[in-house]
Amino acid sequence: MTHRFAVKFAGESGQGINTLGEILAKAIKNSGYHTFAYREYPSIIKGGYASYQMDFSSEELLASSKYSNFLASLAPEALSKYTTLIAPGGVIVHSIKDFEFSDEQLEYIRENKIEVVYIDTQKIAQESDAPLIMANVVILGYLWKLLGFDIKILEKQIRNHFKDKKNLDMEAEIRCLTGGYEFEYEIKGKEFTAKKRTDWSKSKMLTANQAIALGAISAGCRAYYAYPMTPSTDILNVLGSSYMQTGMVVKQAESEITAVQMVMGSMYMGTRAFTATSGGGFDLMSETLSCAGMTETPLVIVLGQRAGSGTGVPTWTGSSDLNVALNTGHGEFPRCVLASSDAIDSYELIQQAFNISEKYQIPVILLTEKQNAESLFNIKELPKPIKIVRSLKEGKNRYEITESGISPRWIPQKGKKTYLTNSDEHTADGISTEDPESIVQMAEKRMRKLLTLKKSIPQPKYYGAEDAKVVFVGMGTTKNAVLDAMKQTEKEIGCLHYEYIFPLQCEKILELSESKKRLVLIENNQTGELGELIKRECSYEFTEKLLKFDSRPFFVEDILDFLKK
Amino acid sequence: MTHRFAVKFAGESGQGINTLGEILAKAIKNSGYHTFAYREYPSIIKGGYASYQMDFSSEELLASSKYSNFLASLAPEALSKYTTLIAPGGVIVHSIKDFEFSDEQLEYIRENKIEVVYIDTQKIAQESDAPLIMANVVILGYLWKLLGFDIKILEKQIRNHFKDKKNLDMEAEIRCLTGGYEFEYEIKGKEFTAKKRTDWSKSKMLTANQAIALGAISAGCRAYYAYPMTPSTDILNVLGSSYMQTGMVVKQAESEITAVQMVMGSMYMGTRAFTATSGGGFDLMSETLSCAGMTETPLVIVLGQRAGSGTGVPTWTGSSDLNVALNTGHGEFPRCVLASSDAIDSYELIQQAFNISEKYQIPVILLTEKQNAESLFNIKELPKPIKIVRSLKEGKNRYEITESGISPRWIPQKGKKTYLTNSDEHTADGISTEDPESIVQMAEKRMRKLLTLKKSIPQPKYYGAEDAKVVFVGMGTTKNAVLDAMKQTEKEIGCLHYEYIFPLQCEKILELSESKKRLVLIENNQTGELGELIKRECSYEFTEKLLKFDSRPFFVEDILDFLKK
Amino acid sequence: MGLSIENYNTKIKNTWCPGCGNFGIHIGLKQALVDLKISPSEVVITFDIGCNGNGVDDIDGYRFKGLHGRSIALACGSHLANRKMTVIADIGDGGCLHEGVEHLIHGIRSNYDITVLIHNNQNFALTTGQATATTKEGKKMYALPDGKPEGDINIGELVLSLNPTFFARAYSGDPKQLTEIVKKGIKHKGFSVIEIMQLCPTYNPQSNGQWFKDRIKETTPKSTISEAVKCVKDTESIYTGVIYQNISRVDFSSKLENRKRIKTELVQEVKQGNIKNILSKYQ
Amino acid sequence: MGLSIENYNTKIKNTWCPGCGNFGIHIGLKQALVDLKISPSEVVITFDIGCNGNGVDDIDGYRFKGLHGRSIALACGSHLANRKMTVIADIGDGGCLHEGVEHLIHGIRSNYDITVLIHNNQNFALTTGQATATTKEGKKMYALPDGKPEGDINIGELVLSLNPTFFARAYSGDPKQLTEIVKKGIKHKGFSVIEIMQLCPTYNPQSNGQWFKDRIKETTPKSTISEAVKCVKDTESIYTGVIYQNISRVDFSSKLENRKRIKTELVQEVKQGNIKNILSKYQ
Ligand SMILES: Cc1ncc(C[n+]2csc(CCOP(=O)(O)OP(=O)(O)O)c2C)c(N)n1
Ligand SMILES: Cc1ncc(C[n+]2csc(CCOP(=O)(O)OP(=O)(O)O)c2C)c(N)n1
Ligand code: SF4
Ligand code: SF4
Ligand SMILES: [Mg+2]
Ligand SMILES: [Mg+2]
Repeated sequence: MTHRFAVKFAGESGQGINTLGEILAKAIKNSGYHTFAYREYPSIIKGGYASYQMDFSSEELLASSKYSNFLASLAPEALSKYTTLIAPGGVIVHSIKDFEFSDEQLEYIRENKIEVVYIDTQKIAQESDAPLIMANVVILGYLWKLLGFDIKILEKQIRNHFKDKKNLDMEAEIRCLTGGYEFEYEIKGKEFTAKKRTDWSKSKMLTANQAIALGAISAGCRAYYAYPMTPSTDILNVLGSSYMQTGMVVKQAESEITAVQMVMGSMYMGTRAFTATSGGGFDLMSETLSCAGMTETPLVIVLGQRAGSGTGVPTWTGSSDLNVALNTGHGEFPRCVLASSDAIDSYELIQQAFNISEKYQIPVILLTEKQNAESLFNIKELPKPIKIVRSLKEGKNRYEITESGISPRWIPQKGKKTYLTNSDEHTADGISTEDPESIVQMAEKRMRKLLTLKKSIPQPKYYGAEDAKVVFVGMGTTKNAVLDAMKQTEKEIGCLHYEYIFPLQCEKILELSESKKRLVLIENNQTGELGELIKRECSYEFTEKLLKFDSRPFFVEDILDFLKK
Repeated sequence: MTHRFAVKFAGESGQGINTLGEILAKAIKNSGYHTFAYREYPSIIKGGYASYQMDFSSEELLASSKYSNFLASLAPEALSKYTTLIAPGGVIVHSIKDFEFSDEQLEYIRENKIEVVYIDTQKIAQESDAPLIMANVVILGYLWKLLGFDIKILEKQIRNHFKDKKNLDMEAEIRCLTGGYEFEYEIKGKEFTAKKRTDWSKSKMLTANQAIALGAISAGCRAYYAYPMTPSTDILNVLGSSYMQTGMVVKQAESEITAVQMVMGSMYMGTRAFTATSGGGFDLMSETLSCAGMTETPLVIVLGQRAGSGTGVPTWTGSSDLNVALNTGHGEFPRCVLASSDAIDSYELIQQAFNISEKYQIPVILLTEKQNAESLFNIKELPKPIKIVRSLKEGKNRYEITESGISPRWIPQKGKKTYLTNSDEHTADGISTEDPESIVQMAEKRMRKLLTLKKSIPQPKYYGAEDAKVVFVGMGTTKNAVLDAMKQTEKEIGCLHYEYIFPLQCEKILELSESKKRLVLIENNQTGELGELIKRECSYEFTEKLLKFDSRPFFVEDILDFLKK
Repeated sequence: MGLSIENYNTKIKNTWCPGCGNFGIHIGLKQALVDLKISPSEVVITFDIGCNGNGVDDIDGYRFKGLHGRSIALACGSHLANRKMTVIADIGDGGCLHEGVEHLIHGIRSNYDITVLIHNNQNFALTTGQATATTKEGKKMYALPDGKPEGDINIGELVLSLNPTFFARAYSGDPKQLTEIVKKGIKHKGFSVIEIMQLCPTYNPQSNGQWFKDRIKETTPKSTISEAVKCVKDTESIYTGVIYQNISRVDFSSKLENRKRIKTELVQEVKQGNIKNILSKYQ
Repeated sequence: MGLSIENYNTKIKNTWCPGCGNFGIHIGLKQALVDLKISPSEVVITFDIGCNGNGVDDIDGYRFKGLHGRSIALACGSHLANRKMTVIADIGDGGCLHEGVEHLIHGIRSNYDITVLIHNNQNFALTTGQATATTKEGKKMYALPDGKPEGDINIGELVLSLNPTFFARAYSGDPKQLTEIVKKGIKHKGFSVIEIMQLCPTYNPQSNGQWFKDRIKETTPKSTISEAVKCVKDTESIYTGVIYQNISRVDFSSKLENRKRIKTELVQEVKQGNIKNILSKYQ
């Protein structure tokens, strides 16, 4: 069983939890351990409770454990919230003067033999004659000491991170770090001494949002139009801040409707463009999705799911927008739905989305979730970029009726044949029609694209032992907790993981359903939306479902506990 | 077998086909025959081809026959379009000077022994010293003669229809009518002599749009907010032009988003309000639908479906927006979907929609189609209004967790307890929450409303012989063609008709599926969306499907032809 | 009655950053309602999504936190249902000028009798500081390393171009003046637009207290729209106070012929309507 | 090249009512393109949904008939993808001021180099004559037996309140003048808004040829926005011609620092991008 360790760095929104958390994660990675880092934060700018938890090990890790070994907290609310989520034998380090644990928390600490260390970070900052606002770095130093890691690695990471920050007294920061590292409260035996990965410091840590932005650049995408909305906002940031190197047009639009219309306009003209949003913004894009379906104009939308309907739980995770991705946009037209789970498939699937969207001239929706959009995945390398396939072709009629359903598409260009792209139903030449036969012919032609597309859709990937008795079936980030759980249990478990959600391939599911294996649907929503799709497409109905919809992701323990039942 | 007859009055948009067609339909009704009238018109203001077809009989009629017995045409394009849709032994009457039929049309006329009568309506108008623009009424008079009906009935209808029209020379109109009636070209033996219904002139003829507007008034609805969109625009007209009698606030909003937000605001405050739109407008309302779901605010939306995605075929029919009605709006929340088929159930279901929406505090979507929204149904009387049930109740917490899932809802009022209605996930007091247990508790509470609602949802209605071998299963206007077909065939056919679509009742379907009967799914769309819902909810999969998606409704012949196969 | 600010305070911990202008806006708003002797159960406040919307925990009354950009439309529907309630639409500069600008424009055109408070902190704050139409052109913001490449929208100019009946400017740093302005807005029988220059130390530190103090000048209502336009176009100083008011135009619901003789509100009229005479048309 | 109006005519039967102003608008537009020696394959026209949108069958070029209210947003995305093409957004008064007013407003703010033709026939014509914001207040229209109960929007005032770089008014009854105005709009390097007073004999018979003839007066460009505002606010006469132009402000894409040294268009740049140096940030 893999030895894994989890450190949670917590405090209030506005205390630099995000920045210091990222630094800590990368420093742990650079210390030779595969690291996964998961953020929790409130839907406010200052206050509430926020945290960054690093799970690390010699082996690959893709999910968080529910209970962390160390908890370092800069603020009272975070400390009380997370105390009862510490593993037995864990350590609490906090910097809150005369903090009082509740009875229930004290009881938990006692029962689980948790050590509590109070560290007056402000005093140490003063002693290291550094400004008080740098006090939070002190606790990082002490944590590093507990872990028994090389302080130079963390120091290097801090210097690297703030190297472009003007008017920052770097040496004062380092003095605080060392102050914490040398804090005299010795706790032995908590070091993490698993085998280090060789030259793992060259490995990368990036979120699905960042991987999608990079994948779009690899796919030759030249424009990004978006309206900010958690959890997809950071894609605007990555593409905006790198716009000088890429030359991309990065435009914050005045609404989601404007953003997706500008994407459709740019794709219609023959460049590559996309947008990203969350559930509420995607609802506003649905009419345009239907228009792209009817006009067979390529369209790529990233739907970063978050918990709940309405405004919901804006900064927490969930995967309850599959039905919307599959069905939104009035009328019947072909679409493709993909779902990524980590950084690697996010990087690849956005490129596939562009190729599919241009080849089949259909809207493609790539589903992500707050859980992968905003978590740091540790990867050795990004895979090689996927060959750009544009499938541009001149022809007689832009909407020629063909067997494959794909009509010739050439981009508007001086000297080329003009054509009419028409959101009214139309004949091969694009002219509006009300003639029944033409309407049926064109509707059937468009739908044939789904059959053609399905031929090139890969089967879901099977992970785990062939002879596994229990096979979890899911999409998105659920695979990550299952794969991590495989390394923490003797039990033989398998995971059938869908990246290509629609059109849906059924062979593997039906094969497994005939075997004696226990198939368990695993979804981060309340109604088992993927299960409904599988029932519809493959006539297989799950008898066992592991559904979680409390706005938290699946933790490794959730899988292990389920297996125990 | 019922003896039915069909007269099609056709011409160009802008030639008064709609007005004269309605007059003709009501005059036929007043002549003692049950009449169904169906409009076809182009998505332009002038030109193209338009028609109004009246099917009438001594028995009840709810659908059109594909082939009309008479065709009267004022314009060339309509004449050529509809010539090959005339029943054998039919009559063409037209007023197009030296019109030339194509060879194919001439061949059809010859083969089917169709009489062609050219009538110089302008000459007759001049002879009756009436202005040329009244020429179109001449053809009505001649048609009436062919039918052998009492001219006084048609005259009365014309006088009644234009009684409030200022500066109209009524006597000139009547002289044109009589001129046509006395047109010397005698055709005997085409009269319609079926048994007349006694005092049928008191019966009503109204569209589903009009019935919905009346039903809303009966349901105590006090505000209507809408953005014009075919085929629902006429609801704005009915409520706007009767606003003095009803005292309703009727407001044309600047967009569908504004319209549905104003409905949610008015329902939140405790009055009754609704909006109506078509597919594209409904897409724009989806984010608000999700907000109403999360905040448990009553909401009623009429979705007047039309053919196609995008702008589609705007003035033609289809029923391909069920998936959107069931799934639009991100996240998971309970909703109710109803679908009306004619004037009676439209009048009733809008009242049910208000009661369900207020009782269960959920969004309710009432689906109509261009086919019932804009066709004239002949009914003896509107049923008695349904008792208004508001389910208002004071309580401690507006979002109290209850077994039934229904929390107390009292309307904002001076002196009453204030409360917070919050589109963020919230606890019983409405305050935003990020706490996992509260999130699960509230999500489960909301969904329990579906179970409670399902208990009061009626089973689908079964029409036709108990021992029918073939049973059509459908929703919306498909029932009308099946019921009419029952009267035209010896074969025993049944129809299982759903008005309450979601939550879906399965008992009857499962019962029928166990019987030896051939179950045939009948839908006016391409992918059999109701069939997919039945598969999902009842685990029953149709092997036979009659799907029509050419933007035309099911004609009686479509059912009869299917039965012959 | 003994109404006081206390009646409007809630027990919920506030979540704004220290020094945020939203504190001042709520103090001013609560005082206005207290001065007008309006109790919480007579007030309906619709909230947008943003830091302004997180104010929903901070003030009592019937509150509806709806969707981003839609609080004005939600308020209009609420108002028409029950004109006895004081209806206030609270919205950020992002929600008001970007996502939901159509509602501001047509709200002015229809002249519904509600009060709109625009928290103009010159950025999308809650989504961590993106530029809005009121962010100065050229200013470096989120994902704009070389500054905002587009022009700005002057809220006053936009509003005044639509023949409004009430436009005022207030400042979150001057709750007293804000109270007086909000009182006039509420008493105004029509669509009252109040642009509130709001401090946002986190994402708009440049426009701090001093910055505003140097620029804010109180002014008096202008008699014509063109004078009011001159006043709002001034780039040196920021004029606050009621800048334009037209009391000659009647509010929307008073213009409805069919409501003129009806004394009740829509919320009191949900009874089975008579369709007999309308039905006769369909014979 | 020998470009002529013929090159822009199509074989498709036109569907407008006899006497509709759309005929004049298309004649003027085609002539403008011919005069500028722009061939159909160099033109992209986005159409809205309405009678104006049904013009898609009447003129050649790369045409995209999209959704109601969205032709401006569609045109902006098309323009940025290939600035070598002449991009025109065609839209009705309903689509432009109601469903899609946000696109007009932010198009002006961003100053994209496209030309917007607003067919102002003062009603929603294709849905059979409902009132729009440009229908006179009080006028009886569809479902408004006692007249429109709301105020109007003066397109000129709204546009001029947003610091536009080009606003002109034309008249469908004067295709010659329309041609000259459209040519100036297309040559203008920025967001050119052209409001075209359009005859609609079917639903707006009152504003017929004579009505316009009595009111239309040609004018010359004003040097300041406030003068231009005075000109458009005039209720007696309808001033036509280029009313305001500002050539000092650069169009959106020319302001983009990262595009200044790039000669190609986005449509020519779809090649695998280099992420090596960006990726280093994630180590
Ligand atoms: C449809 C939709 N799009 C985007 C968002 C994300 N969002 C939440 S708050 C916010 C910005 C708010 O800015 P502003 O309206 O100025 O309010 P402030 O935070 O500055 O008070 C955005 C874009 C959303 N909630 N809904
Ligand atoms: C989302 C949506 N809402 C409503 C409609 C219905 N619709 C079609 S044309 C039209 C009015 C067009 O008026 P305008 O934009 O002024 O153009 P005109 O017909 O006057 O040329 C409307 C409301 C639609 N097609 N899409
Ligand atoms: S980010 Fe700005 S607006 Fe938001 S709470 Fe902080 S100071 Fe106030
Ligand atoms: S209704 Fe008006 S705008 Fe439409 S085609 Fe006829 S005249 Fe032209
Ligand atoms: Mg803001
Ligand atoms: Mg118009």
